[in-house]
Amino acid sequence: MFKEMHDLFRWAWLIPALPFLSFLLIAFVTKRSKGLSSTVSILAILTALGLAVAIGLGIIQSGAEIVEHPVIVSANWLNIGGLKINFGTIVDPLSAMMLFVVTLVASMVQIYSLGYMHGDKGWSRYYAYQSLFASSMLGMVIATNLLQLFIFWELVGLCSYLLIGFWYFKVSAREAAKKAFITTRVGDFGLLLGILFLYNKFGTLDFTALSAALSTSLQNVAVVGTAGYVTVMAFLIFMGPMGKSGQFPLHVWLPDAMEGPTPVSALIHAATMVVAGVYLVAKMYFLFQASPAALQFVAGIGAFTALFAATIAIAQDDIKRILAYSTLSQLGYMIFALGVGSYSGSMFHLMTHAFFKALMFLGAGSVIHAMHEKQNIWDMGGLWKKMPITGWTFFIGVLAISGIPPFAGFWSKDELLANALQNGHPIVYAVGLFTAFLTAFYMSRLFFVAFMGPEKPENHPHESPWTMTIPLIVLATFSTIGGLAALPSHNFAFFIHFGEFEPEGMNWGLAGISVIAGLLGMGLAYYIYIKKAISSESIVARFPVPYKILKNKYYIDELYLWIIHNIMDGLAKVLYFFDIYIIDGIINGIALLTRGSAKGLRRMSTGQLQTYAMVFFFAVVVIFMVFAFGEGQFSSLNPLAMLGGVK
Amino acid sequence: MSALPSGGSYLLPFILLAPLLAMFIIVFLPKEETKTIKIVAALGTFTSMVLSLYAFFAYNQAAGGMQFTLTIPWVPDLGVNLAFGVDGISLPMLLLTNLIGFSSIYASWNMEKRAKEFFALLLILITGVMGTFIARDLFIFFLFYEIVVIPIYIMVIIWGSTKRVSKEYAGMKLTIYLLIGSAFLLVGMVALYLAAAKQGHPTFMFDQLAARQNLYSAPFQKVAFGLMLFGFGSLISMFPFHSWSPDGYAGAPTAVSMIHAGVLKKIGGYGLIRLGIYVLPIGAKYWAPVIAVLAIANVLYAAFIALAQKDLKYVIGYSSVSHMGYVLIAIAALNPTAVGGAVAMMFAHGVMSALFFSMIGFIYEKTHTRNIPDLGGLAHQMPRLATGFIIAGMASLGLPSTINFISEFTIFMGTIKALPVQAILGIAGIIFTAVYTLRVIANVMFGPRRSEWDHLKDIKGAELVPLVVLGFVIFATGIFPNILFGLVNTGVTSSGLAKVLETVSQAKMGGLF
Amino acid sequence: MNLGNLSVGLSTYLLVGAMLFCLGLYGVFAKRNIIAILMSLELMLNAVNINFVAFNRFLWNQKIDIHYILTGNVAALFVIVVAAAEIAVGLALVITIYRNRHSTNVDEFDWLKW
Amino acid sequence: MGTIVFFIFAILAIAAAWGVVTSRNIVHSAFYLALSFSGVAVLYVLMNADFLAAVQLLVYTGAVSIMVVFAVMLTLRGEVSDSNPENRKWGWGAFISVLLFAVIALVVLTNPDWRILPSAWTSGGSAEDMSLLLLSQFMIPFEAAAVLLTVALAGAVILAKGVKENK
Repeated sequence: MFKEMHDLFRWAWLIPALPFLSFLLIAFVTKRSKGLSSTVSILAILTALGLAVAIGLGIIQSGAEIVEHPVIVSANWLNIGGLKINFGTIVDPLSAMMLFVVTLVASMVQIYSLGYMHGDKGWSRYYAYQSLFASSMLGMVIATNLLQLFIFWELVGLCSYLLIGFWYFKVSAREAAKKAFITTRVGDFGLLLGILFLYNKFGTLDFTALSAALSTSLQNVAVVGTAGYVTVMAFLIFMGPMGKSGQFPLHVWLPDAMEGPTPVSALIHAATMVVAGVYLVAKMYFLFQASPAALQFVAGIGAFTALFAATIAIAQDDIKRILAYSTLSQLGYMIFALGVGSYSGSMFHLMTHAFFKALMFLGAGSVIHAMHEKQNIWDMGGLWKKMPITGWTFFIGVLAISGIPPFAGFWSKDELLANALQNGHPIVYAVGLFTAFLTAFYMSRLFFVAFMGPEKPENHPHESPWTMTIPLIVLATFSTIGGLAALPSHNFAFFIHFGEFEPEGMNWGLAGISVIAGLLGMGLAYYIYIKKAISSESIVARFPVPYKILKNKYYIDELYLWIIHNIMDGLAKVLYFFDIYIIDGIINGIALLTRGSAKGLRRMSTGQLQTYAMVFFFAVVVIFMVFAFGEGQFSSLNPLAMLGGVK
Repeated sequence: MSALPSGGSYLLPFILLAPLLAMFIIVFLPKEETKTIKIVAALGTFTSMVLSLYAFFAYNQAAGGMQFTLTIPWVPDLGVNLAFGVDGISLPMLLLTNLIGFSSIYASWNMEKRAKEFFALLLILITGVMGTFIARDLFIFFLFYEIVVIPIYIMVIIWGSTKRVSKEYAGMKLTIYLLIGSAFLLVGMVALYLAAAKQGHPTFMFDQLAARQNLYSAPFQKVAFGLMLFGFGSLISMFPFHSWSPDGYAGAPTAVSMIHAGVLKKIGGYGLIRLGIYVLPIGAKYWAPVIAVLAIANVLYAAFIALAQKDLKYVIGYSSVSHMGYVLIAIAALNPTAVGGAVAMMFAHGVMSALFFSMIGFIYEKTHTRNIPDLGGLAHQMPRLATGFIIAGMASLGLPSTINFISEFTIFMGTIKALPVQAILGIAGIIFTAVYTLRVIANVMFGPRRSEWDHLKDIKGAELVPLVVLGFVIFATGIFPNILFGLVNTGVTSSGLAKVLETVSQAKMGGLF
Repeated sequence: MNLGNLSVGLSTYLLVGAMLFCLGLYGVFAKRNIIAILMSLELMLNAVNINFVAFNRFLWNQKIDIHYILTGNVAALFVIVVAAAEIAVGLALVITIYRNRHSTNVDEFDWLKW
Repeated sequence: MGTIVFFIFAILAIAAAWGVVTSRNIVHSAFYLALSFSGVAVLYVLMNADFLAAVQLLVYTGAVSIMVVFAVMLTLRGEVSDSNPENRKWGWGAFISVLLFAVIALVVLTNPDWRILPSAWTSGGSAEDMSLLLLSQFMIPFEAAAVLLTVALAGAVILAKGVKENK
């Protein structure tokens, strides 16, 4: 059984290759024909989805064997001066799960875009980028070594840059794209350093080999300082995820990234690319595991980001920005889950979050489409009746993210919160629980205001075309049932776990608490925004300062801008000044000196040939005398000797 | 082909002479026939490019060492030989020269002002640069290097453009820097020659000079390497000697900027490896800490200054200074990985900067300005040009799938062992590179449509050649790096360089710091 | 003519040559008239010729062979030839300069100064 | 006998050369020059270079001196008695010349080893020997000298005649 599956798994490279092929086709062949471009792209991603499903089924059938023995195929890619890097594919439950999630969301988003991007001038370009993104993301997922992962990691960053700036004529989009790239680049700096240090220490970048090398080196007590080294490397590696997955303080780019087309936000900035950081931490978990300090740090950053982003989300008015901060907050969940040792919980949440957050972004896109590019939730209202499919699916998303059973978010969030408490991190648990309450509150606020609020007469919303609603329905289905993967005996955690597998039952008591927190949040929102029992304006009026801080996202963007504009650009100007006035000044000074001394020496050229001849002969005599008397020996006056002849 | 019965391959002389032949044909063409002149120039460089591609793939990597060699005694009494040959280090450089040479002809396709003289000089320039890379004899190396200086000066003065500094100033600065550098080089070269002639027949051959290392005392090596460091360092725009680079590029016409930034600068790095590390390893070891510090200054200082620039060419000029810092730090690391990375980086940066300069050349040609605030939204009118510009930008900031990433990565990999602190600072440079590159892309290409540029036509036909050729090379070698690295690897390992580096690393001697 | 057994040695001839040469040199340095300078030049050439011939005459040569023994004389002959050419061209130049400047005074010629 | 002849003519040549450079009359200078040339010719004879002596007389005393005199006549302006003055820097010139002479004399007089022939050879120096040498060993320089003379002649003619502006 496993043998036949094995053959199937060897074909995993096709999954990223197909979208890449489609990218090339669109870029060089079909770019003039809009219909062909989208067809090619969607066909490629659907085929990839089919393959991913086949691999997923194969994994489920292989059972425990594949967990122990991932299928790795690799070939030499780079070889220089003792540095050997392979490229390959790894198929194990984790990568298979990611393959499935990415291909599913990507194909849904591409189908959805048929409707959403209708009539856009850059249609072919859009689909080319989409294909390139899918290809890079999938390539990253099945990477066998850190460098390969890093390469695709950067490529998804490029796609993100291109897609955020897709409407390049919008200044805001242009700036957001730039910001996204540069901010993640700061994280990548650390990641790259971490990779280099790892290679330097262990001589390999292969995940499996690295893990083995690390454990041997840790067991070897004689090697002093490994633990400290490991901590440093874990911190450096974690900088990458901080950038990519928008963890504080590198989170600033993600909300701005909403300037891209909404399907792009759904795919890249909610479901797939931003979880790459989480995925990386999971992949490198053996490293983090070896360093309690690093794990503590990861948990702390994750928990802080979760809470921090959730508080900002409460005060935002733009539908996409609320979702963006919600994404940040949920990423924080995943990160702190890894920090507290809930490996499978984090991965589980990654999957369910991909479903429901993509769903909600696409729902938001549908709303924005209907509202003719209005994004402020206070401009909306009464959409529930006009857009039933969007409304229902969005509602499912809200329930899922709020952790209401039996929707997907409940299972995953519960698992990781329970693990946090069980593994002895009560503070993280408390923060997570409170954030769950906040999440339920701001999501319900969004839903109640936009869908349930009073209708606005100036709007004429209408349900979106079927190309947009079908993906919504598909994703809503997965958001509903996706959590059930936690139930069977060979459940999610059986396949995806770290270390020894210990089956654990649901802790219904803790689950009840988090459900209550979610329901409380929804109830509060209901009271404020539907019942109007407490007016939201009065709250704002009572707490103007906190509201202003939240509204302005704790002024972090302003702080960064100030640093960039004053310190970095200021330093640049100072150095430029130094360059053109000091360094060039010295150069020009030397030139001037030369010119000046030449002016002086010029007097010596009288133009009188006789003077020249006199100087010439005088020099001859002097040189002659130097030769003759220089060494103080009269006998060296022998002319033959002087001319270099025999003595 | 590699072993003709007469005991030498004529492939390299053919590669060298093809542009020269084209130059002679151009000399005899009437000057009104600009179209014919351009076609002849393109044909000449095309022949060279195809032949060097052939050499690139026909090179026997298993055998390694110098191949396609040809040695003709020239001045036997002085030990000067017309000796040609390529190995894994010089062959990529030769190919690079030809790729850029070919593209530069097309990048100046719209040149109408004194086209005949322009293309004749350009071909001389290309020939000269090529000659430095295929020479196996120090004297010939130096000879070709001096040949290069003359056309550059004339071309900057006649076809250059005056912006922050006048083109006369730029040309003068460029030339004087190159000549001062070469003067120091000459002193070092003669000293080396005399030291090597103490035993056996006097020689200028690189391998002979390297083989006679036991003749060079440690103090001599230190002084000689210092001289060469000054000479080659000012050529590769090492930190305090870099200021010719931005001004020179800004003043020079597109083709000269391309060749200068693309390959001419690389002679500095090539020389430091071929002559510095190879022949004077102890000197290299002694100076390495200094080089490393200056290299970091290059990377960060120039990257910061690039942030403050308003002129497109200045941005790229400073960026190239910054990137050369990586080559220098790799040389300072003195290990095979880093040196291989340095060679690859020179190749990668050459292709990238040539593409950048050709795109900027088209922008300037069409809009008559290079001032970044005056430009904007050009992606609307010129999507293809924007594509080329973005490709170059992405290569510049070291995006994976471009050869630049792999080179940078290899360099970092090699340096982090030897010089961790400098390497970390150098890697920090990638952030600032990203900042200025993306700023330029955003401000020039993106943003709202500007009606004053509506009349511009996108690049088409012959103008596309640089984009296609150089873009293809960037991605082909970036996705399949072994095409390039296999060769570089042979150059570093089989040529004995690796062995030299190993001995150097074991040598117990303190550096300057 | 055979004046074979002479007691005048090489040094004497060289001193005569040196004296002529230095007189010529003084003439080149000190005279204003360009023709006088040319004449002084001829004196110097003569001094050189004396040296050539004297060395040829007195110095021991390894190969006692007519072809080598007379090399100095041949050199002197060539000097005379070149001197003749020089004086011809030189005087022609003088005349040309005189025609243009109406002067043979080198103090007035400072065209080398630019 | 030879010694006496030598000193007479050596002193004559040097004295005449002194006259050349000190005379303030350019015409006198020219005549002194011819005298000096003749003195040198005798020295050649003393050194067994008969043929050279003949050439010296013919070319220098005969041709060159006459040409110089012609040139003097063509360019003479003003008072002939003050036609050949010294310039202001003549003192410096004298100093350098004397210095040079001192140095050379020092070398010549102090040099212990000139490798002089044990016994001076007597034959050779005739026109026949010279011609043999010129037409075998030094054939190419000889021809080159011939070309040089021709070119110099043509050049002198062109220079002296002056190039007409072709208008």
